[in-house]
Amino acid sequence: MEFEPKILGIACNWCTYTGADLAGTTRLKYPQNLRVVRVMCSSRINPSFIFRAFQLGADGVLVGGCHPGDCHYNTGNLYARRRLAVTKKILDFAGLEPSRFRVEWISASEGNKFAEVVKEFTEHVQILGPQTKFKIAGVS
Amino acid sequence: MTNFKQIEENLKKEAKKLLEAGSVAVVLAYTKGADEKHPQPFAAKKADDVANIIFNEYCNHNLARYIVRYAPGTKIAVAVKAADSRAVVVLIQEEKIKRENLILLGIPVSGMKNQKTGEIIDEKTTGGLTNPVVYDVLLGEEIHTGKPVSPYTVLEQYEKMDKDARFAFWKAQFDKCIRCYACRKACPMCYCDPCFIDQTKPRWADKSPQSHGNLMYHLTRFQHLAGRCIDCGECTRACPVDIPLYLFHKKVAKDCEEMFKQAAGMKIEDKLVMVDFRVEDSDKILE
Amino acid sequence: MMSNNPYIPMPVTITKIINEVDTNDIKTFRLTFQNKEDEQKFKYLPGQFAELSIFGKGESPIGIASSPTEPGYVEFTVQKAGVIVPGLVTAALHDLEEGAEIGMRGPLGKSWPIEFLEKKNIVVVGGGFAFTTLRSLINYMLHKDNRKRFGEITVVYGARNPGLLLYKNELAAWEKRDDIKTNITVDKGNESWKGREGFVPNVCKEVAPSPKNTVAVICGPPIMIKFTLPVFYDLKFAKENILTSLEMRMKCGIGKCGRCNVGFKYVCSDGPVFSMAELEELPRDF
Amino acid sequence: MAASVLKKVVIEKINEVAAVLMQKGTLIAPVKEEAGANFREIKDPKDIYLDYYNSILSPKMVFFPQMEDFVKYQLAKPKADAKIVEMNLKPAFLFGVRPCDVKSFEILDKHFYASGIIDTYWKARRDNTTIIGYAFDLDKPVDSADFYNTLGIGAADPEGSDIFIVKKDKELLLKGITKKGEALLGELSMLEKADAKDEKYFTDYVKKGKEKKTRFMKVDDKAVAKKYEDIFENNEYWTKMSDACLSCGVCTFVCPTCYCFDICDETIFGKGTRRRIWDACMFTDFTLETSGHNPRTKVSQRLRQKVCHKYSFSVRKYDVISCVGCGRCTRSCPVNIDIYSMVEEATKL
Repeated sequence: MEFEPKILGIACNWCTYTGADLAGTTRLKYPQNLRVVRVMCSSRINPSFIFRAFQLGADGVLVGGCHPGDCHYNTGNLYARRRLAVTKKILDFAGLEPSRFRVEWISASEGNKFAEVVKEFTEHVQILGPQTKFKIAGVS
Repeated sequence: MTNFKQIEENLKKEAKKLLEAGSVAVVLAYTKGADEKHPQPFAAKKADDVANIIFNEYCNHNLARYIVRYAPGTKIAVAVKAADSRAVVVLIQEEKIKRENLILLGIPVSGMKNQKTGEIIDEKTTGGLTNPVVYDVLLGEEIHTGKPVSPYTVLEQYEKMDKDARFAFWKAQFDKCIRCYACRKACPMCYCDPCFIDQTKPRWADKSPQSHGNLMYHLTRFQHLAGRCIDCGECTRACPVDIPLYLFHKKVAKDCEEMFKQAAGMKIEDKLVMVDFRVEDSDKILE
Repeated sequence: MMSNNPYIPMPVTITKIINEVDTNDIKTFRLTFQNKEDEQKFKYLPGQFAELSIFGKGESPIGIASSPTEPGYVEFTVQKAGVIVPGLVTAALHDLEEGAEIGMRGPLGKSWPIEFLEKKNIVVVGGGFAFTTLRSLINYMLHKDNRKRFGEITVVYGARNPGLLLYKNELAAWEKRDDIKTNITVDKGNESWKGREGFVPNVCKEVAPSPKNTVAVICGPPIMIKFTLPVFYDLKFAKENILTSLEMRMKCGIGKCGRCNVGFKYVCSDGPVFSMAELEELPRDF
Repeated sequence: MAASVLKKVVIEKINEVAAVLMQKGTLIAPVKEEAGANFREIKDPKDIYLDYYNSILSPKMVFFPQMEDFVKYQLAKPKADAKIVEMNLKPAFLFGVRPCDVKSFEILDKHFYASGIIDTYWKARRDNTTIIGYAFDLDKPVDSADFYNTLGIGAADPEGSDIFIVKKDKELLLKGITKKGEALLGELSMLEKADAKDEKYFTDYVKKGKEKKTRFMKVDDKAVAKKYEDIFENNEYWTKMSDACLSCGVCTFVCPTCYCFDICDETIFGKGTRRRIWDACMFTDFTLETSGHNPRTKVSQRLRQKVCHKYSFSVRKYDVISCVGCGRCTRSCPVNIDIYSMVEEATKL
């Protein structure tokens, strides 16, 4: 059986989540491996969410936020950019493939981009294979 | 090499002056523990206490750790080595303490030794610096060894490792952890109450010392210290099971320096990189 | 060997839940045993406590509110805790419905010293939510088999407002009896409140029980204790004759885990009931 | 003692002894690790590291592991499915324990075993374990942190062990101290019979062990307990002692007589374990009540609890100072706080 990765999406309410909605209403096809959690802003994402997601069995984590400059709260995603960049470096130095974690800026009108990104990321994680390093033993 | 006797003399003299004049409530320095080779951080509160102050090559403890223990507004004099002074700078930036309430007694050091092994550990504990970055009084001559050492050269061998090997290395290291939390308690930057790991709602990680809880604890701590760690190496020195935490902290510090063009705790006017942003930050940092 | 394991809870079922107060954050849970032998082993006296256990959340030490004279079940009155520190177990308990199964370990700790109280007059002073083990004591003493073993019983019980009084039906029943003097007070009444208004210490002063052959049993929030104790000292109560129940963070409940250690005592196994004389011997570290 | 069994074996052959013990049950012995020696279950006899001074973590972890599972459960409605975790009760052999640590087991016995409710886990492990003590090497200097003499313990005291070992050049002399130990010695066929010279060597060694000097002060249990009761509210002393203390848990985790624990439920996706884990009175939230009240918010109060518990409360409750002078807390303390100096200073007050 082909490996079906589990991917956690954390999407900002104002852009990426709406973009995902748009992708849905315009009937764009994208892999069903993504499970989305909505947050009010990408800067609400505690980096521990990402560590925890990998521990609880995520094979990839995709964070979506507004394009820099377009944040609903003006500067939230600019803080998030720095913060999540560090998270990525930490994952890398800890020995996890950093490409399992991706941050993308997707606006409310970019339903296409959303579908594209999810498709491409899912394929990428599929190639990487199951994530076992952080996963807690016994978690299915 | 630092003239330790000279510094001890000067430290005593300054501490005495400050305490007698009543310009500070406490002088944070060192005293002897079980013996001279095992010094202990010391809070001198009376002029009489000054006689107990010592300074030698084993006085590695970061005294900035103790500043947050005193009520806001307390006038404190602190003996600061390079790393301690950087920690003080971060504490000032984070508004845990006001510059005007501090008198910094700077100590230029080189030739500090590990108490257990006797090995010289300058590069591990001072981030490549010999002189404090900020001080009111300097208790010796500034030391200029010529070529500045990069604090990050030790990282090379770990950066070269392939990912699986690196993961195996860290897993083995974190598995040793007994969760005594000496690392966070020794860290001058770890002052949260409660610490995220002690929270029950949400519970970020298990309290029991197992692989996954340990990994979560340490990785989150690395993230929380990003752009704040001043590379004093106290976490590693405090660790009873010798986990080389300083390597990871150094790596994060190095990445922060590369990405945001600023090292932690160098200038009081700087803003901490994690509570700051530039519109022109590149998305490349996320790749 | 494992059957004697003191750390394993016995299964019990919640058969009744009573919402005690207007604010909905204090409920009484009636627990019945699932195993007959557990019920036979569970011999308790007023003042003891048990660890209520919910898997996934943890355990919480709660004073037993029912009296051993009510067979077949055990009752606990539990406040949903956690304004400052999240109280996982009490919150989970409050979310449960009748019929749910939880665990219980106990009975634990020392009870109110029944033998010491016999043939004496008893003054029971309670404040707010801390009335639970006192209710157990009162119901125990009022039981027809026991009543003649004790002298006069006087109760002073106060809450911040009428809505926060626990066990309202029982309080009303006690007021009707002539073998117990009940003084219910609230800090501040409302339109429908016909009873007394005033703080517990002041009411104690008014009631002014005689210290002769009398024991005071006091339980309440620290602030109430602080002002009530001087009243009893002024009335010339001896320290041995003032009893209270101490609170301390607990885990194991059997004097092993070291958490509730105060001086050479463990609050869980040497207490929680102490006389003021005993407390004075302990270091001020609780 | 003269009539008891004495056997000997050359050090190289300790592997064979180990192999037999591993067949009989679980063998726990010091193993060399990065930071120093520690007691671990032996999988390969070659791992046994007898050239150690003392372990970093105390051998109490054999009877009182840092993590002990009580119940495994699967959350479900209306009731959780729970199973008691049965202990693995193979006979165990604890090999190479220093005399001061052997003494710590007796102290913890008083707490877990001989008073109040019996801790089934401690008891079961204690009953199943044969303790093979090992004298300190008298030719090597004592560590400057040690002070077991102060607590009346010698460097080669065989009391408390089932079998006691002393080193004689390239040989180990093994003496059966209890019936259990003697029986075990009888079962180990590779051991050679010791001669009268060896007997004398053993007896002399034990005697010489008494003379091996660690730091020493005269401590009277009752007097020091009373002293600490008297100075309990001496804030000047406690503040001075705790000025450097970081309030981490190292000293309590490495201590052979610290027994505080926490019981916690750890659940992932509805599957979890109720277990006890070590806890430390030095942690801020140790006494934090749900009401928000915390009787020990200051470092000085927490350090006071630790020291008084060992040197005062324990004397009053169990009639013994619960400290064996192994020096672990002093060696591991990140800021070199020394409990010996603290007690010394207190007695001067």
